[in-house]
This record gives sequence, structure tokens and C-alpha cells, in this order.
Amino acid sequence: MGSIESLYDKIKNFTAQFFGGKGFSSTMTGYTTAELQASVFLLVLASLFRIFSVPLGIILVIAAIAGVIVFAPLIVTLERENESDLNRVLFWVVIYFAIIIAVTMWGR
Amino acid sequence: MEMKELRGSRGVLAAVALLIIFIGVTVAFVQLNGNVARGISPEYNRLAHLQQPNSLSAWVYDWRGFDTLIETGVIYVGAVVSVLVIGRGLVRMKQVEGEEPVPQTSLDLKIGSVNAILKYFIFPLVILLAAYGILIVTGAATSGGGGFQCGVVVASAYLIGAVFFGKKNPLNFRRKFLIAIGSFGWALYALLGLPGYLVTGYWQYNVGTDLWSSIAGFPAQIPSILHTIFGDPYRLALVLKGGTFYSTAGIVPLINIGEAFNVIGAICLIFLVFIYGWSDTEEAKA
Amino acid sequence: MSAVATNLWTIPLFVIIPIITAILLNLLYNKSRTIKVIAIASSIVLFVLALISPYGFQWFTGQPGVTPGGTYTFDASIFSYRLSLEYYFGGLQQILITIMSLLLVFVVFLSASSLRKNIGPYIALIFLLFMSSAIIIMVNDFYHLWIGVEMGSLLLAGVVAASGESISQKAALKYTFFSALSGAGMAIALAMILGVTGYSNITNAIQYIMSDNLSSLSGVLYIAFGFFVLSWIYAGGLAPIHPLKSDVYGSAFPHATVMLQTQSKLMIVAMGLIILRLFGTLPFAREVMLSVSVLTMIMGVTMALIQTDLRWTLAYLVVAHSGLVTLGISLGTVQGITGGLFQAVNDIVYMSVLLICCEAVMYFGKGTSIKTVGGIAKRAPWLALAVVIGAFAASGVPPFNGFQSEIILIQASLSSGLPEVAAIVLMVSVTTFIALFKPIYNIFLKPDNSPIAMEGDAGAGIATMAMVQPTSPVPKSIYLFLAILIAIIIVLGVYPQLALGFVQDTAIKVVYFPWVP
Amino acid sequence: MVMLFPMMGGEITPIVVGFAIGFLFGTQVYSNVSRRTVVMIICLCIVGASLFQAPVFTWSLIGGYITDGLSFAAPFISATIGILLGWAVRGGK
Repeated sequence: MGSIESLYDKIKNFTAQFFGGKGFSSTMTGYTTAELQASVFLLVLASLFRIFSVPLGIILVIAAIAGVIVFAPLIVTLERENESDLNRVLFWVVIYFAIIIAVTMWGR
Repeated sequence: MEMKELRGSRGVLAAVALLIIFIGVTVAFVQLNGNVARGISPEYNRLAHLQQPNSLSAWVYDWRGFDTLIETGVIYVGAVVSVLVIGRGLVRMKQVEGEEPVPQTSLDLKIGSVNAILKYFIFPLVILLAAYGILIVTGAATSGGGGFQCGVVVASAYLIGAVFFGKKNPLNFRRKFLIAIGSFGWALYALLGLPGYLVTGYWQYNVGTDLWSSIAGFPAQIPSILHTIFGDPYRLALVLKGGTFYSTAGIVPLINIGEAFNVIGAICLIFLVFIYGWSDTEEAKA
Repeated sequence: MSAVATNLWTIPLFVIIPIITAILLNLLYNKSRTIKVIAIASSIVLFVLALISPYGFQWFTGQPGVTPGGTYTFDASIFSYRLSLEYYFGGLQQILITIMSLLLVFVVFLSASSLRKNIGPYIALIFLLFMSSAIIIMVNDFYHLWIGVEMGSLLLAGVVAASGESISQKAALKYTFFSALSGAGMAIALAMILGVTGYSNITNAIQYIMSDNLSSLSGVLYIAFGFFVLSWIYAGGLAPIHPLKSDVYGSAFPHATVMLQTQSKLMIVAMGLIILRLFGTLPFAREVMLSVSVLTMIMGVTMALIQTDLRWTLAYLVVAHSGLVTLGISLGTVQGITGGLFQAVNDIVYMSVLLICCEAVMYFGKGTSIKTVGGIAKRAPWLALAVVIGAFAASGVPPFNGFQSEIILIQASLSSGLPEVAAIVLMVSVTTFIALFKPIYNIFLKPDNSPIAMEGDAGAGIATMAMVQPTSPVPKSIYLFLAILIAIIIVLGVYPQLALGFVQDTAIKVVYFPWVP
Repeated sequence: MVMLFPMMGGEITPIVVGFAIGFLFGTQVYSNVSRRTVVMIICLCIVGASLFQAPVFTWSLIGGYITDGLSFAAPFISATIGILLGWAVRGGK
């Protein structure tokens, strides 16, 4: 039915949806790269849990893939959580500290 | 983050996390209860009388003298930083235009109803408090007091003066005076280590007391002249049950004086900056 | 084994010379010429001292150690309980302090010549920053470690707040706020270790923990470990606190950031090694440290990618590369620790190159944002070369030093059975390259199309003069500093053994003889 | 057990040091109060000195020791006098 060219046009139109306005500002490229990086990092991190048990690692990788797809612009969340806002940092410090204590004290 | 966000699932998460921390710390303290190891501390107590009647001063200034030097530095830095931030010197780069700092205004203290009291009472109080501070630092060789306490007492005298008299503070420490004695105090403290360093190689070795030069492996004998200079001014006779002992605190009282000057300079400077403000024009006038 | 000196003459000087210099500079206040002379002379003295110093201990105040037999000894090689405060100066200390004092010379020179007013107290703070970092890297005592960290964070806040922008004062305030949290946390950790062991000397404490059965007290050690890691995270600006630390780096003057990042690397190294020596045998200790480092790297580089200002990109990259240092330390193997320490050395050098270049960009008077500056390569080609070399070194391109340490880290994580971590290290170095080249391209290579430059093309006013004159406002001294640092980068990249010889010894001791400082 | 001689250094040095520091701080005192207030300060100071008592291990009269239970903190008195003198000499500005 459709030729190669129309397929190309379809893909082009489909990808064009993602960019509002001028798609190639230097800020935008930064965000795109960071988004890709963040999702890859997340996958690698999830796979790191195989050192505790391999099934856990597999489950986490699948969960991470699902998470990356569902919460698509990860970088926006990441940027928000990386604010130097005092309450936010305090929140994360408390969470971290609780995890450290829980893992070291009752982790075995 | 808004407080709103903390009311949702994040708040629950944070509460659970705090609970875990609480349980962990409590478990640790329960385990520690009754199991505290004494370590080296009996040794300190066994040695303390050899050099001065007060083991607290001995502990604080002789064994941990260097440690206290750096702690003193924390106070000094605190003063320098507050003065810097409040207004003496926001640093500017030549090439870059920066924001102009907000001009400092001094706190206006209104003195109304306390006049009658302050006329007869507050001025002597300020003077006597300052004298009391000096008493504490001179008694550093024999009592638990020391430089820091002296500094705090004198600073409180200064603060009382500031509260009741406003700009006409009777203890009218000037900025340059405070900076000078603060710097002099820390420098004195730091440099009192020099005699011991030059003679033995150990920084802040107490040449006046000279406890260790008789022990094998100690690098040098202390010349008697140093021993006299730093030991004799503070020699005391301890009349105890076992007889009369002669003891000296060596450089410890001098260190305390340095510490006192530093603390007076630093803390009064912090008070001064926060109460009266600091503008470059006033400084130029002064 | 021959007697080890416990009265090494250089150690007190590393502390006392900065103190006296700082006091003098603070008193001199605004006499810039005298300040410059004194500060540079004193920093050169410190550099020479670090270069020529032998290795050994200093037992401050000259109190001896008590042997188990009850006699006193002044020999560090004999087993004894230390009555005095102990500092150690060895290979690791030598290389780190040497580099730090070299940077101090540069930083003092730069700040004395580029600042307008109040330089006395400011440079005094920088000297004290040097002192506190030297203390932290040399100390073998808990109390003093704590004081060093506390003082370091106060000084950091002072240096940052002094730059006088509202953003930097906010950053300083936030950072000091957290110092209350983690300083108290560290104090609790120290109190617990002191309570369990009775010794504030780290060597004695480790010996006690290793020789006595503490299984009934393991909870105390775990909590102490947790608090210690918390303050480690704080001091180094690792993962959850990294937004505050990168705020600090980004809002200080770049030359101050050179000292700040050096200080934080030294803190990370010193505290990380102490944590490893004390708690390395606890279950999950290394895993906790490893996860903190991995998260720091990931967060750092990801956030660096989306910045649009060279200062802020560098701020986040400094944080990310701290993660590389801690990664090596937390692997806990000889190779890993060697790689981590070597990475710390390299990191300090190449980040300094980038930061000094960033400061040089500020001399053009338009800030460092990629939106405002452009076309600097035309006016200062050597600067562009320097920044490109710095970026290559940071991203681990072979002839430069970053490559050598990153390859060690990758090998170490592979041999520890963690290929994912190796992959992350690789990704971090690649992403560093990407994150750096965005601002480098925009600031240096892209033609200047800012409004002022456009006006200049139209042929109006002073801007035209600036365009016509190709001379750059960057002083010659900056090129000299950059040349020295780049020489170090290349030398370390070609002969990594030069630095490895200093750090390998420490790595071996940490793994096999943890009680030896 | 009152001793005039031999006096230990530790009993006289604090008095001298107290006076010196007091004088130093006295130069910074700013106030114009009546002579009556000065007399009151001195009286209060002596009362205070008897309350603080002499430093421990002080045995001489100059050090402030008279008998057990009655002694004066000599450095306190000397510091007060130092402050007043310093005020008289350079203060009041």
C-alpha cells in the first residue's frame, strides 16, 4: 500500500511529535542525552542487584524497564529531586540513612 | 519541597525512615549500656598530679593542647566568617560585575524604663563581670576554669552592656582592638608550641613542666633556662597529707591567656557585627 | 625494624605556618601588595616542605605511648597506647599535600591579583582551608578528625559566602546547616567508637576491635558506621547531599573551587580510608559505600549534562568524579584502593585545569554561561587548547592522566566480579566528555553571536574596539599555571608509576595492616 | 599559716597578669559616671573577692590568703583596679 517514502514520512511525523518548538537548542540536546543516560544507568543499577541474588536482579531489570517506559521523561523527575532545596535534601538524607542502618543492622 | 508534599506518601516514607533510625540508635545505646571500655583514661588520671593540681586543665591543655589549638581556630574562623559575611568584606572580582551587598543597619536599642537601675547597677556589673573573667583566666593553673570560660564571661559582660546601653556600651571594644586581640590570642597559643618544638621536636611540649625528658628515647634534655622561664612564674606549693609538693603548670596558663584573648576577640566581634552592623564608611571614620 | 620518628619536624609546620600566615593576612586586611608577597612566600614554603619532608609521625605535646607493660616509649614501631595526638606523614600524604600546596600557590596568586577588595581575610580563609585539609589527611585520631571536618565545613562556608552573591550565600548557609546534622552525627559515631574501645587513637581503636570479641556490641559498631558514612557523604558531597555541594562549587569563584574540590577529595580519601580500616570487616560496609559512590557518579554526570553554564557543569562533574574516588576506595582491594587514590590525585589536577580555564573565561567579562559567551578560542587559542586537554584528561583519553587511573578502576571492579560497575565507570568517563564538550564548543569554538558582539559587527562603540583587538584579557600567569598543571597531567599519564609509587604503599597497608596509618 | 616569704611564683604572677589584662580592657571602657560609682565598684569588688576566695594552694598574704575561711581573690581585685586605672588613663573616649 504505502511506499518506503510514506513510511519514512510517517516515522518522521511520529518523531516530530516529541519536539515542541525548535528541537535542537543546546539545552535540549543536553536534556535528551541526560534522559538516555539516566535510563541506561537505571538499567545497569538494577542489574547490579544480581550480586545479592540473580532472580532479584532479573526482576529489578524488568521493573526498571517498565519504570523507564512508564515515567518517560525521567530527567524531569531527576532534576526536581536534585534541587538544592533544604527539605528535599533532608528527606533524601533521612531515607539514605535509614537504608544504611537497616541494611547494616538487619541485612544479614 | 513544599510541606504539602511531605503530607502524602513521602511523609509516610520519611516517618518510617525516622522510625528505623530511632530503633537502630536505641539498640546501639542499649547495647552500649554498661559496656563502656575505659581505655587509656586511667593513665591520664595517674599522671595528672605530676604537673598541676587540676587534672581538668591538665587534660584539656597538656595532652589535648594541640587539639584545643585547632578548636580555638574554629571560633576564630567563626568570627572572621561572620564579619566577612555581615559586611566587612564581601570579596569582588575585578572583571565581574556583582550584586551590591545590602547596606548594614545597626540594631536600634531603645532604653526607656531601665534608666534608674542601670545608672547604679549595670555599669559596675559590667566592670565586675569583666574582672571576673580575668580572675578565671588567671586561675587557670589551679582551677577548672580556662581561656574559653574567661572569653565567654567577658563577652557576656559586653553583651549586657550592649543590651542596656545600646550604642553607648561601657565596654566599648573597638573593632580593630577586637581583631587585634583575637589574632594575638590565637598567634600566642600557636607560637607557645615553639620552645618545645625547637628543643625536642614535639610541638607544644610543655617545657615548663618537663615530665618526660628523663625517659629513654626522648630526643633532648630541656635547658634549665627554658624550664625556669616557663615553669617558675606559675610554681605553687601543694600542702597535702603526704607533705609539701612543688608543682608548676608550665605553659598551660599562658596558653589559657592566648585562648582567652582569642575567644574574647572572636565572640565579641560576632556580637558586635550582629548588633551594631558593619559598614565600610563607619570603618573609614573610625 | 628501625625506630620510627615520632617527632617529625615537618608535620607541625603544615599546621602552624598556615595559621600564622592567616592571622597575619587577616590583620593586614587590605594592603594587597604585602598580602600577596607574604601569602605567596608562605605557600611556596609549604610546597617545598611537602616536597622534601621525610616520612614519620608527630606525637603532639610530646606525650609518649604506654606499652602494655606499663613503661613509656617514644618509638612508633613499638606497640603502645598513645597518650598524645598522632599525625602521620607518608607517601599518600606527601603526594596529596604537595599537589594541594602547589595549587595553593596558584590560587593565592590568582585571588591576590584578580580580587578588588578585602583580600586579606579571604586569603586567610584559603590558607586555613589548606590547614584543615592537611590535618584531615594526616590525622590518626578521632577527635581531631572531627575538628578538622567541622572546621573545614565552616571554612568552606566562609570562602563561598565571601564571594558575596546572594546565591553563594544561600549555598553556604544550606551547607553549614547540614554540617550541624552530620557534624553531630560524626560526634555520635566517635562517641560510640570511644565507648566501645576506649581509645580515640584510630590505630589503638582498630587494634582493640580486632583483638577483642565485640559480637555483643556489633549494633553499636553498625550505628557508628552509619553515622560515619553520613558525615563522609556530607564532607565529600556524595549522593544525597550533592545538590548542596555542587551549589557550593558552582557559586564560589572558580579559583576558590580549586581549593574546595581539593579539600573535599582529601576529606573523601582520608575518611574513606578510616571507614575502611575500622569497619571494612563488617558485613555490607563496602556494599553501602559502593552504592553511595555509584549513585554519586550517576547523579553527578546526569545533572552535569543538563547544565548550561560551564561553572555549574564543572560543579556537578567534580561531584561525579568524587564518586570515582570513593568507588575505588569502597572496592576494598589493593588494586581498587590504588586506583581510587590515584584517581583522587589525577582528579585534583585535571579539575583544577578546567576550573582555572573557567576563571579565565570570566576575565572576558560576560560570565560563563553558554548563552552569553562565545568565540573565545579566537581571542585566546592557548586557553582553548588547555581546556580541551583538561576535558580529555577528565574523560580518560589515553595520553593523559585520567586514563591511567580509570583503567585501574575498571580493572579493579572487573577483578572484584562487578562488571556492571566497570561499565558505569566507562559510561561516566564518556558522559564527562559529552557534558564538557557542550559548554566547550559553545564558549570556545562557536562564533560569538551575543548581542554585544553583533553590535560590534555593526561597527559601534567600545564593542568594536574589543572585537578589533585580538588581545585577550587573560594574564600570562594563568597560562603559566595551566602549563605546569598540563605538564603534570601528561607526565602522570605517561609515567603513572610516579604517582602510583606513593599511593600503592597506603593501599597495601589499608588492606593487610589496617591498624598502621 | 600565713607566709610572706618565700612566696611561690604562682601566687604573685596571676595578680600581675590580672592587672595587665584589666588595664588593657580598661583602655576600652567608655563611660562618664560619678566618683561614687567608682567607690561602689571597689567596695563590691572587695566583697566579691572575699566570696570567690583565694585560689587553691595559695599560702601568702599577698596572694590573698589570711586564714582558713577568710581569704581574698587577689587577681580579681587587681583586675578591677587594672580596669579602673586603664579607664582613667586612656578610656572615656
